[in-house]
Amino acid sequence: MNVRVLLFAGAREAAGADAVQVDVPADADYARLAEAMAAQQPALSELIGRSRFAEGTRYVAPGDTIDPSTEIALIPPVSGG
Amino acid sequence: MNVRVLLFAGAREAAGADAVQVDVPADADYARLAEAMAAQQPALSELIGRSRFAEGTRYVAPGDTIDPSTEIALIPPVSGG
Amino acid sequence: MIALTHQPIDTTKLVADASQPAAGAVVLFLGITREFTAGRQTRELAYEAHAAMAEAELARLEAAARDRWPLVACSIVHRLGEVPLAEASVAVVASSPHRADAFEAARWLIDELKQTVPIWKQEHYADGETEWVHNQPT
Amino acid sequence: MIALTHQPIDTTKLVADASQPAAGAVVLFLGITREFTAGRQTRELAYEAHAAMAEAELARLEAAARDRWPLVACSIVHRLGEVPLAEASVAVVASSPHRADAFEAARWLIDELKQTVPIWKQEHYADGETEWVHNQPT
Repeated sequence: MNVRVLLFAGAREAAGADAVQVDVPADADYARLAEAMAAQQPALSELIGRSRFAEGTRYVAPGDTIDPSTEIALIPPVSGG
Repeated sequence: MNVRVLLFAGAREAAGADAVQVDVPADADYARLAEAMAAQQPALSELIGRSRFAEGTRYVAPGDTIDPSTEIALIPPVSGG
Repeated sequence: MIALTHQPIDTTKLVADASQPAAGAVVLFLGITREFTAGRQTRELAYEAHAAMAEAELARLEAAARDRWPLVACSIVHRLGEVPLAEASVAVVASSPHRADAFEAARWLIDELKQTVPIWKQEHYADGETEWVHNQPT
Repeated sequence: MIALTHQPIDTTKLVADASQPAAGAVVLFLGITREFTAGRQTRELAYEAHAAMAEAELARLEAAARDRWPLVACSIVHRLGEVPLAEASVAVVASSPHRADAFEAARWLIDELKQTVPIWKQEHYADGETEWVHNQPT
């Protein structure tokens, strides 16, 4: 399946885009998505290794199955405050 | 010697005065002053037992000798803030 | 109350709203743009958010703080976009009947915000360089 | 900066003065007049000080806090006279490069102030009674 992932901050800057489309097997988990994104976007790979994913407005765990009906985002280490 | 002691808050209210004059022996300490004040002002005696004294802008200890050249104050338990 | 804003944060209003007769203590924390970090000069900071998720995370933090402490008021406001030197990027206000709770809640809220809320800071250095900050939060 | 005042405390100015480019964190504490204490209704509070000594004690607290924490700004203002419900009787502001110091200094200053500074509170209860508060400080 094809998954759209929103990018923010340094990830957006490194990819030169607000979002990327990534192909992953059906029923893949977020760990698999991270691998596929890193392979497709080498400039992002270091930051992906330190990032989490979110579905909608909640963090997900690496072992969670991707729900492609939700808005998926890559959340690099945060620095608000 | 005769010592003038400034009164504040509940002590001022109980004595009905901003200050009292107290007779104490020359070279008396503040513990002796507390005793003399309590004897002279029975309405103040309970509060004196829970109070400290100050000379000028500093607290003194009960065993400190009274310096009658300074401004002496009775400092009941404070409640600022 | 939680909010993201592109305008300067109105801290006077936040403090006034938190100063209610049921409270005895109000604590305000402001994170402001500091000029020097590790010897390097900052001209200003810029903040970006995953806005929908950041608002949801902030609302969860407010709810968690209200569960944990007896708060009269609890507000978290984060500014987005450029924040000049000495201006506030974030304001946290907590009020409570007694001061220990307001202090603890305000400290906990800013510590948690820095760990979990999807907002990012970009350094705009005085020498013209820019840099997104993605250190592990401390 | 320390001050005693019979006017409402200008907390907006205190926060603005503490928000300097050398700081990254500002903490404001306000003690405000709470309506209910142990179930009894307060109409307002009135404060009295041994003014010269209170100013000296506040100045010693500011100096001690500046010795102990790397503070950019440190202000303590106490209001005297009548303080209506929800208005501030005391304001403490500390700013520092990093937030832990500003939080710790503000908390320490208000805790010490309540132990040592010769200022007294008189309850003006809603039922018309008045009472000077001389409990052992907590």
